[in-house]
Amino acid sequence: MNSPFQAVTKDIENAAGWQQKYRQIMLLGKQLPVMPEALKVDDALVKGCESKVWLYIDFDHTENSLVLAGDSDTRIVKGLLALILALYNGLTPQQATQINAYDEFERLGLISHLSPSRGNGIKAMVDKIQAMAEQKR
Amino acid sequence: MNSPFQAVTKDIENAAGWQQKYRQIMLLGKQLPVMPEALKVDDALVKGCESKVWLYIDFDHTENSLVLAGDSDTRIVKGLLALILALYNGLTPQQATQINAYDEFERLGLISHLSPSRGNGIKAMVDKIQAMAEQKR
Amino acid sequence: MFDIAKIRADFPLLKQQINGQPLVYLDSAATSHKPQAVIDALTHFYSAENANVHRGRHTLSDNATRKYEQARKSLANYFQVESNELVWTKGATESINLIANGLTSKLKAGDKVAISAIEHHANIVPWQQLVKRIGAELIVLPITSDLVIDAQQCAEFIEQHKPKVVAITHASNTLGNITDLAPIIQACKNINAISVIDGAQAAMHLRPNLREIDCDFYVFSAHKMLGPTGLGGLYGRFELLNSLDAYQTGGEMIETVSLTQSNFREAPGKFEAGTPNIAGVIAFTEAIEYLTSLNFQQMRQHEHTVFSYAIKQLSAIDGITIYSQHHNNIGNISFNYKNEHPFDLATLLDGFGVAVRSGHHCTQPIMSQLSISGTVRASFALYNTKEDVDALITALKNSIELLD
Amino acid sequence: MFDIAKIRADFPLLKQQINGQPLVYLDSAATSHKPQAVIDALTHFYSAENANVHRGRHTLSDNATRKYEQARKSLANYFQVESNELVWTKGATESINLIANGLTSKLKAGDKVAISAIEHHANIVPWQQLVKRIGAELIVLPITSDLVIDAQQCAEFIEQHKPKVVAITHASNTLGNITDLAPIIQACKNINAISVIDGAQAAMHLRPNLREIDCDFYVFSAHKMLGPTGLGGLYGRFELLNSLDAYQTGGEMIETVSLTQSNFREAPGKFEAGTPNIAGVIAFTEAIEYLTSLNFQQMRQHEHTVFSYAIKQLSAIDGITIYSQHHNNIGNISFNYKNEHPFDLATLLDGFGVAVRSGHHCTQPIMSQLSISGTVRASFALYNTKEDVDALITALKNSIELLD
Ligand SMILES: Cc1ncc(COP(=O)(O)O)c(C=O)c1O
Ligand SMILES: Cc1ncc(COP(=O)(O)O)c(C=O)c1O
Repeated sequence: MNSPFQAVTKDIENAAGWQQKYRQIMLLGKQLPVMPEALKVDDALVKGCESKVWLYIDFDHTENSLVLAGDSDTRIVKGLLALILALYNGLTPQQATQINAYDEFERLGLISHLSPSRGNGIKAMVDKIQAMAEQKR
Repeated sequence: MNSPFQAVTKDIENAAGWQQKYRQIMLLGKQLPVMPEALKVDDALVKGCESKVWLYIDFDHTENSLVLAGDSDTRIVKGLLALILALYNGLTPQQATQINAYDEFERLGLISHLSPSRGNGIKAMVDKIQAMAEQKR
Repeated sequence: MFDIAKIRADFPLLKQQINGQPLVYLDSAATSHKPQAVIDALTHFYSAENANVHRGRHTLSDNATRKYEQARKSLANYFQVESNELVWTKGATESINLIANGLTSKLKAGDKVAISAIEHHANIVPWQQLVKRIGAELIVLPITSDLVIDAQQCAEFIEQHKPKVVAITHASNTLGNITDLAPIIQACKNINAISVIDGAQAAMHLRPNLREIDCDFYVFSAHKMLGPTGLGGLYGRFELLNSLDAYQTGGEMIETVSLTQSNFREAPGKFEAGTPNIAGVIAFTEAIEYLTSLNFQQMRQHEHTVFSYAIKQLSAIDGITIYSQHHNNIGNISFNYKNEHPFDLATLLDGFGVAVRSGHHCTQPIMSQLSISGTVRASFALYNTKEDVDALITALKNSIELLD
Repeated sequence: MFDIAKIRADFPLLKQQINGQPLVYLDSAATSHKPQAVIDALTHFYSAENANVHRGRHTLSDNATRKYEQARKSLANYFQVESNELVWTKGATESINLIANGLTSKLKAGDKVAISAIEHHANIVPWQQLVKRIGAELIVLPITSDLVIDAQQCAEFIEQHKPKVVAITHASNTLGNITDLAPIIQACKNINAISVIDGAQAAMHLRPNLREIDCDFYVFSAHKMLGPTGLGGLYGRFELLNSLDAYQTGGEMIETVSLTQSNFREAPGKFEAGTPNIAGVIAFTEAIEYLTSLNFQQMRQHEHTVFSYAIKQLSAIDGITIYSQHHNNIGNISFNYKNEHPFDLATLLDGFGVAVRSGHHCTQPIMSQLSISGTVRASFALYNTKEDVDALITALKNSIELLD
């Protein structure tokens, strides 16, 4: 497992009860680097969500790595988004395809947020990143 | 209770088992006077039935009595029709309105044939006769 | 007396645990729960009575048909109308589509259709489609600044603009406000406009006497009236109803079919093509019987008590904005906390076992009007209690603490 | 092995008594019975899982949505198609209406739509309405003298007349004949015609692989596939499906709504306005799982054995005319006895506990072709047995005796 993700999830894993877990997730969201407004284009908007969620996804050819940025108008989704970014940002496509976000969310007790029903866009984001990684591999 | 009806229903009441009951009903149908083809007009056709059922209904002003004739292409409905005719034919409107066909069919164990669901037109016929009797009273 | 403990015991779902805590269900505007009698009727139907209707020449089919038609009578009784004025559909949405489609040949280019700005999407989009199809115009009835349909103003607006059709809600799903229908329907009558009332939210709470309301059409969903999903219907004044263009076609709704031509039956059969939701209809009778077994005044009094208490308790929390009108409300409260996203609040409330809804509630025009993206909505039904309100308030305070 | 005793035990309705005698249910073409698992799923949903879908921000709603979407996957698996190619409707009739309506803007005056003469009214009247609306023409595919859709002849007819749409049944409800679809669908492809297959009868008996059949649309009813009433659906090749005009409009099917304009979602959402039959969909998954848990070859073999036995026994009775083809049949046998009215026969059979259907079976054109007013139809499903056939034959002989 890559270490930026381990670093950010430590507090979630150690959280006592679901309230603390959500508190940690929202904290993560707060720490997410500001997404440049210029990147918040329609194309980056994840459709069909109750909350607004943007995911910018690019590929750095020199570094052979995924470049991700994102934002959301809700705290919880923004925190989950931060988790996703920590999981994938800066990885090579090869590394990214080896990551199973479902397993990680399962482990953190957050799997329900990845269900198709949530409509919070988290699942759509993971799918989008995985598709990009597959394509660039 | 008027006697033509009692006469025809005696055998039904005494029937041993439902087979005999149906046999009696079909027998009654066979004995029904032939309905003149001229009376089998569209207006006399009872709608929405699986079987074809005609009911001709008129009022004899001199005798102050209901004049009924009918036919059906099925034996069982024709027999039930014969029962209805025996119940109402030749009655004055006053007498007719005092008759409760439902009670009679109930007594004979044939009430299910008078349910709206049957779609055999028996209920529609009773309603039509009662309406005429009400109107002429 | 309105025996709330007994009533709650009739609804098995209220005994659920969510996230290890007792469920506090405040989402009845989305769908209501079902009394045991409704569930039992479904089980009994499929276990002992299952058959298709109107077709069979056998006992099961006869019995199913009789029960199916009996259900129509029960509902006619509930709404105080005639059985043949009630059409079964799959829900309020289909009912409105059926009406809007059925009015096609009664309208012409340039005619106006009026709706209000607080309608559910189901009472907006079908009318948009209708006016687009025939080149008619959609006009919007005035509402007050606190988002209430102003009956007097509406009546004047209607007499002035002379729409051919007026489609408004009896109560708003987002805000709960009850529309004062009388002046509006009178105005419709004055100018011969057809009135269509969206009763999806009101039908359970207000037990509307449709003869008295005297509208032309009234639509409802069974699942919001203690009944099963996949069922709804509409009332239509018989002659008008019968004169609507047919909607769906196929078996059951025809009198004769040849390869070149077909004749349709009279209403309501004309509008019920295909095998209906037989089990749903029969089980829904139990819901109607359940509702009518309750004393209406007592039920409304109970609902009102719980609602008022909720409004009072919510108002006492600093930073809460309530969008719903405080009086004349079926029991739906839309609110926000400061600038927090309703999604976050609802997610945290769920953690505490409190089920509310967040979002635009299929009323995007209201959200635009308020310049917000959504609200948290707590909606109450006859089985809710003051304790539910207390649980909501506690959970809300704890959630706010987590957010602050 | 196909353990018929175990299977029968799964269907509680088969234990009913009719008129004091064990029920012999031979009316599965009208509606099938439901295995206990389907009934239990309904009870469980309403008792422990009830919530609206796609809307909630709470656990119940999330779980209901997940199960609801899972059901689509199960069915996609059954038909070997993609989930987003399946639309839920209230039944096969609505499905055909949705397609016929959705094709409106793809057709123009003078275009031809082809159906066969053995179609159910549900696959006739919506097309009559469509061609009437746009000034197109309805043409009728040739059938053989024994009322079978002749695939080769049909293919030629299609290539010659070049209809834009071909709508035919996969199996006749009245006669049970299975259509040889391959040549017909190939002909449609050759001339770019849209193929619509009415699978209401075939979907349960034939477990159709729609990828292999390669039609454009396929419709079905859940209640004829061991599922609940008030539910059905359609398969549509995604791009074509997505390009259909929207049918019903309202909540759920939109992306954005303003008072002046609305944008619709992609298929299947675009065609699912309003609250769906949530409990129905979730319970239907159990029906699909039940069907797929059975070995298909064994099930068909069993059905074939019972059907062939019934044909043989019926043929042995003097005066019986069988209208159905004896081979390649899903299990529906239409017959008459001499000139006796089917109503009388069916009524007497019911007296003996045997449930059959009499009448025109929503296929009046077939009746005209045969110059009869109706037939008695005994239709079989996987839970029927040779003993059911024996009971039918005994009851039939006794009924004939009563009539003669
Ligand atoms: C061949 C066929 N098509 C269509 C239908 C219509 O199905 P439903 O009544 O479930 O809509 C039926 C049902 O009788 C049928 O047998
Ligand atoms: C006011 C109003 N109208 C119409 C509808 C549509 O009802 P359904 O989704 O049951 O078709 C709803 C349900 O959300 C509603 O609240």
